[in-house]
Amino acid sequence: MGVFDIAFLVSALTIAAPILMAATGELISQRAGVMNVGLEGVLLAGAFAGYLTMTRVENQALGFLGGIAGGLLLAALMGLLAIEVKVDQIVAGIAIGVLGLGLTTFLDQHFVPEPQTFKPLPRIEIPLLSDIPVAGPLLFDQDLFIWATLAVVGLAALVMYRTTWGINLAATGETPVAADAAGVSVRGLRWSAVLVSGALAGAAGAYISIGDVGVFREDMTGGRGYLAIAAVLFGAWRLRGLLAAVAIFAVTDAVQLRLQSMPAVPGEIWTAAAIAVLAGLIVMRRGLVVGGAVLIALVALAVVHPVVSLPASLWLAMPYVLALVALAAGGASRHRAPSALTLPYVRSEA
Amino acid sequence: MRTRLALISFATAIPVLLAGCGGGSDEAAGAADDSTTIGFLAPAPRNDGGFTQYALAGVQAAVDADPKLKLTSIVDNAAESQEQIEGLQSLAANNDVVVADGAVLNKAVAVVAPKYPDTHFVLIASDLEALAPNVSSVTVAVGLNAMVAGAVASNASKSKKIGMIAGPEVPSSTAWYYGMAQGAKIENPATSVAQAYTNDYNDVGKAKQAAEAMIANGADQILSDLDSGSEGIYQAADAKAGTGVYNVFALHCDENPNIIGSGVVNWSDVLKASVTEAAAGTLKAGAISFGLKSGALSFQFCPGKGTDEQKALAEKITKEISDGTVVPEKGVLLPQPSYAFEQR
Amino acid sequence: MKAFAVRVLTQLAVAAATLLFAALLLLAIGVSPGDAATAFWNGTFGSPTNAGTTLTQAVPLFLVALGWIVADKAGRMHVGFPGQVVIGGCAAAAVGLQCDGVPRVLAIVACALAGIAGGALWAGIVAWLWASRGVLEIISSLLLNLVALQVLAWLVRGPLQGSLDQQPQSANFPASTLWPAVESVPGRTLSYDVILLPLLAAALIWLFARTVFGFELRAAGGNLDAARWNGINPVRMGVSAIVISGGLAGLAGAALLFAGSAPWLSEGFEAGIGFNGIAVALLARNSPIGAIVTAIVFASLNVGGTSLQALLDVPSSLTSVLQGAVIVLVLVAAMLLRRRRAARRPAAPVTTTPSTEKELVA
Amino acid sequence: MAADPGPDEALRLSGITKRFGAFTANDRIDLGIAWGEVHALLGENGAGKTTLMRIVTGLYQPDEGTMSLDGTPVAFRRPEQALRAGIGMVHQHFTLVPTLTELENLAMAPAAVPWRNGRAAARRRAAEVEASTGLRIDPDRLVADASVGERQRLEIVKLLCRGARLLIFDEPSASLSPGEWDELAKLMRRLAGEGHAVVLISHKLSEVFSVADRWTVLRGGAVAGTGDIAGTTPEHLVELMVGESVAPRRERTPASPGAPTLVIRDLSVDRLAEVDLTVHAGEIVGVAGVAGSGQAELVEAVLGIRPAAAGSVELSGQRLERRTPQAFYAAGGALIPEDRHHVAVVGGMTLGENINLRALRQAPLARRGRINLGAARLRARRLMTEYEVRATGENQPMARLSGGNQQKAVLARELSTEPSLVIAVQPVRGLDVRATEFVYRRLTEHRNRGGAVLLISMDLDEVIALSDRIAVLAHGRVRGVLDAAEATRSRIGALMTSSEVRP
Repeated sequence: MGVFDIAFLVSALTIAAPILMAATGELISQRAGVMNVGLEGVLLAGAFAGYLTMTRVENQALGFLGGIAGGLLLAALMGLLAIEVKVDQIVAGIAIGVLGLGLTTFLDQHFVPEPQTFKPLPRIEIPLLSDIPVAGPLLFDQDLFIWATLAVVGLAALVMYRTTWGINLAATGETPVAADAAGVSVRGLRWSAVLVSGALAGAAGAYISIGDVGVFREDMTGGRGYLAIAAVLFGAWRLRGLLAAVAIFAVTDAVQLRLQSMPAVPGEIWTAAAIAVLAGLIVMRRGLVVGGAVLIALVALAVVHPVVSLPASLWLAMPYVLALVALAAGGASRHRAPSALTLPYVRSEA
Repeated sequence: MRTRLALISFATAIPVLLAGCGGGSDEAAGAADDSTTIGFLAPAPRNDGGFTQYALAGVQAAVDADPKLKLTSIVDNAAESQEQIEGLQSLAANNDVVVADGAVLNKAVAVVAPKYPDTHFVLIASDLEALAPNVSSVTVAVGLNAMVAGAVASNASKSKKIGMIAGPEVPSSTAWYYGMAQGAKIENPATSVAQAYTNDYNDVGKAKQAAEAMIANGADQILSDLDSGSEGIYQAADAKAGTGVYNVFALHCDENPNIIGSGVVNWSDVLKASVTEAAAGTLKAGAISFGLKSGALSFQFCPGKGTDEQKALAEKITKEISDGTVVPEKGVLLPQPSYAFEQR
Repeated sequence: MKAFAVRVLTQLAVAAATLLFAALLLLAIGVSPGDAATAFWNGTFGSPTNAGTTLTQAVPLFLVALGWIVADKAGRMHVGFPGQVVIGGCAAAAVGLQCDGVPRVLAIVACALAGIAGGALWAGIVAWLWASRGVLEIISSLLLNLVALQVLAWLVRGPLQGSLDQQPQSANFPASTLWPAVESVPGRTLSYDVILLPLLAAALIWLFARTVFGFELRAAGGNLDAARWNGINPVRMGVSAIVISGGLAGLAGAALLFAGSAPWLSEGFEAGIGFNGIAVALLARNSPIGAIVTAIVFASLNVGGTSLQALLDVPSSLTSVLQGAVIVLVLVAAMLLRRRRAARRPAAPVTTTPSTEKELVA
Repeated sequence: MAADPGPDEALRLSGITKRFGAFTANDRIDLGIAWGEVHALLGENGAGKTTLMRIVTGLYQPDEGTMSLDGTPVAFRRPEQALRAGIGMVHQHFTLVPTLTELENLAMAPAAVPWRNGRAAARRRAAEVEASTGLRIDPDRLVADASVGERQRLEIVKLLCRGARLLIFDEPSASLSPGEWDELAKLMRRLAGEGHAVVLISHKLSEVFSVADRWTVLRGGAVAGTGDIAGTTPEHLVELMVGESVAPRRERTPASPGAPTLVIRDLSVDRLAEVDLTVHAGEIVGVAGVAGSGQAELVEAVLGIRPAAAGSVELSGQRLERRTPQAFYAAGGALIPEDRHHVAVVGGMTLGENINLRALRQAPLARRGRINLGAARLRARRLMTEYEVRATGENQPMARLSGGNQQKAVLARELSTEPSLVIAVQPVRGLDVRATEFVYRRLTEHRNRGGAVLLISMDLDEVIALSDRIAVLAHGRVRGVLDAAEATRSRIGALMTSSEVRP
């Protein structure tokens, strides 16, 4: 099967899970009107707090709880700055990012001078089901966090789109005056959204450290927080868009890792890209000229199948370039930020 | 406007206040007795479980061995050139010997060293740029070790596909790849060698995914030119029976049962020797490369690992490289300076 | 008079809190706060050499801050400064490396212009996506930052690779391209580009207050629809603002490379000034004059942090904790002061418009 | 002083005082409102109506005085408490979330736990409200897609669903067409008939007299008078509001139309179809029609904001080929737009900059891209005096000015350039009596000086009172053009509802 085999899909899923978990939290927070650009710092806080807990009690459940607590702590600081003191959210976010990196590194050197390694989360093989070809290993031989991520996303969808709380949340980020007039506490809702995002980012961070690999290294989140924010924005503040964005990032990342260890770009990559562009054109029905030209070029490449290898940085840039192309092709109407995003709410103006 | 002024005055107040609180403290460099002080600067974190940590351990060993040596300051995480220059300058102004741990520091050392002629700089890199009477660049020819590792891995591979995973794509990493490729070719011309870069010596997750990808592509022997990132490769190997893992710099046999061996570099000895000589003023300016002959490099198997055939193969190739029968190809050795080069 | 006293007291309280926090952290790792303060002062302003370094490092931060101010006045909130700094620096480096033997003035101008052009071009993508495809500038600029980093990674390994030992670095720039420095400062650490601080601040103030272009820019930023209904083309204004801000960031990239003491291109030369520049502008409340001071404070935090490490073995992580804490505390102080002022003002008939709300956060 | 509303008293305010610093917004106000009545609260802008209503709805706490509801003393510290007690307010700026559906706006509720879905309950309550009041909403439509009238209806339904018994309407007609107002008036009467209490805040005396039972006038933060509608006259109320008797509107001088200034031929834009319209120098042409008949399209097409599908526009003899706002203003056009906040003023800039928004960008105030600040300041000050804009200075931020003063500043900007054509859309929306009178006077003066005015309004009285000729717009077409002499409410109304095209 070459590039696109089961291991590839599993790998994409593993890359996607923590980003998706953190991005879902950020989405909830942004829908309430609070943008935390320091998500990277919150992830790190979760990663370190989880690891620190593990070095003390060596229990993965407690480790994850510790991670969640760490995420909550930094998120609470963000909430304090954004909701109570009402400072500029972007600067506050930058500060949170700097603090997250500095604090975790400092505390790591201070409290855990000798790096320790733990067993990562075990994969849970569901008997019989995991023997199904393709779907088996993909779906029924994963660690618990993958399942938890799916559950959280499903739950988030239910809560955001099927409950009164979800309505209140959307109103708080869009027209806080209206929420306030309806007796909904803008402050309370923003706090809970920020804390939820902190808890989810904390859990995602804990997965990056103790869940996936069982160690902690400074700055080990490697920009996943920024990817999560990009996914929220790219996904047009909708859960569906978010899933699509994370899928793009994870799949291209997995492809990129795979291709690096191949001598040349295999033909199926061009075929797959052509199919993706075709699908995009059919869904969006826009950008036909440019899209068509790209499509023809890709088909030609798939047929000719030249022996080329591209520099690693080009592959590393691929997810973002693809996201940009998708945005440009998608056009204006598809994304609109919550009107009150990053705006503090001051009641007397109502 | 008023708030703005207030803010400005407040902001300016910080450094003033900070300065005001000080005073009455003696200078750090005031301990000017007959001891030799050492400063250490690295672009990576000091506990990276690899390159930096080993070098630091080497410096510490030198300090422990000689009571007159003192390690005063460590500046780590100096990722940016400007910061590196400032760090080197601060260290050079207050120390007799400055260890610059990493090839990316070459240009920064070239800028700073001429300004501090009384300080001796030990640059851990095979350097061509920082030529100055007070700079010695010290390195090891890891590519030679890689040739042995490549031959062993090729022999151990059932699929005849082996691979190397490194952090950023820099000469010291590509040397491992080229060495492995040459060594594998000697053992079996059919063996192919793959390379992958995670761009980060310490990103465990990325390393794990890269290794998983490599294994999925058929590779069953993987060399990890990573620091703490190696953990990810162990885990990928755990998931696929029969995958052999090779480390660099040191033996990590107890970290994972899949580890076959390591291209060991005796950093401690290299650093200890360099620092001690530098402190004594006997370290020559120019470039010094430690090779297989000096004992600084060796391929070592983990206890109970490696077949007799592989062990014999390793010995044979080590000998052939040392006596010049096998000539390293392009990329295996780091570029050599045309001046004051010493092979140990 | 009483209000003034309160303000001073608030400032002192925040400064004291920052110092207390710093002192506690330092004590926790066994470093005397007094020594630290001395080391910090010596490393930043204690000698002409170090003061020169600090001031020179403030310039790129300040340029990025100005870029933010221009874009923000036009109502365009993009965060693409890291990418524009990187691409501007790459373009300047590409030109600079070819300038061996070119007369000094010409070479310097060429490099600066290349930096501006590079940054403006990269920002131009953001502007184009916004103007013709309706892509929010904050999204596209965020993604382009990540792309720019990979472009840099590729350049220093490929076309611009020029380090003799194959490191991902360019060759050193020819001496003729380096920006002149004040000779009387030992170590020539004070680059003449510090005159950009007052010069550009004044130019920007003049632009906004005294020119039709600046006026139209502010109008488009204040209320896009009102500007359009009054014959101002807000798209043109938005595009111009984004491109100008990109040009300023690109110039910052060139300044990082040609005015500092590290005259070569390497990965990570951007060193976070793209985002820190935004923080500088926001803490200075979008005032160009305020940005000068804030940029110097930020630069001193960086430079002082390195000297704390080198002299007292304070870990780098601690200095970034201190940086974060300073930002947080200054933010809180600014907000408290503003709120006091708002509380003292008698309530005027308030009409809520989106622009007043924006004013509050800006 | 306050008339006793009797045993059915709903809300009683006694001695309510509210100060902001040295400024007293409400000064010992006594007011009683009864169940089953429509109570009109009148006063000029700044008379203290808004502050008083904010106290009643719990946004502000009074410095002195007490409130009682149904005879029990109450004190609201938060809006939620007032709402729970049954007091709800329909704001001028609706408190709806445009990105949600109407049903979701109803379902929004405090203290919701993340596992409860209030949509079904909201649907049920909406059905109950519909059954009792006949108010119908479209539950699954996005609020963004609803018209202004529909949004207002939703706002009322929302309050009723939450159990509001005392409803306060803050200038509800400001955004409504006459037809929609008539419906709202009927609804207010019906609500009162069912025992609710209704408070109507309004500037328009015709509305007050058509719907209210009792009235209270505020002036300068204090109660100037209160009583039954039956026992008063509009003149008396105006006197109480303004504090002096306002000179009756001057007699209209007959128009002396000159050459055609604005000639619109065959203009088709979106739902606007084949509009022919000519405005001559020295006349005011009114465009009457219910909201959404194509007025916005007409203005935006002439200005060049909205591209037209077909047709031509000629201004001062120049044919506007590529229509842009720049070309419109260059040809001598001026515009007083309907939506001040969004398209006329830049709230974050100063008053002076707003007055000079266009003049500042060309000679004589600017030469070669540079602005002459001194001259700009002088011009702004001169116009502030001339147009009676009350502010602390030309550097006061526009957003801090009252609505009336903002409109005067816009008027100053648009009329000071001596344009050949002024397009005025709902120019007195939200203004008090005195400011309204000022705007009418200025427009009439402009006409008398030989300028052309295109007055677009949904207020029939306004159109009839000011216009020399009246074009009736319905469903995107001009249904007829009447002379002022032959224009009556009924004739215009007939044209508005007609479906055939008349020449």
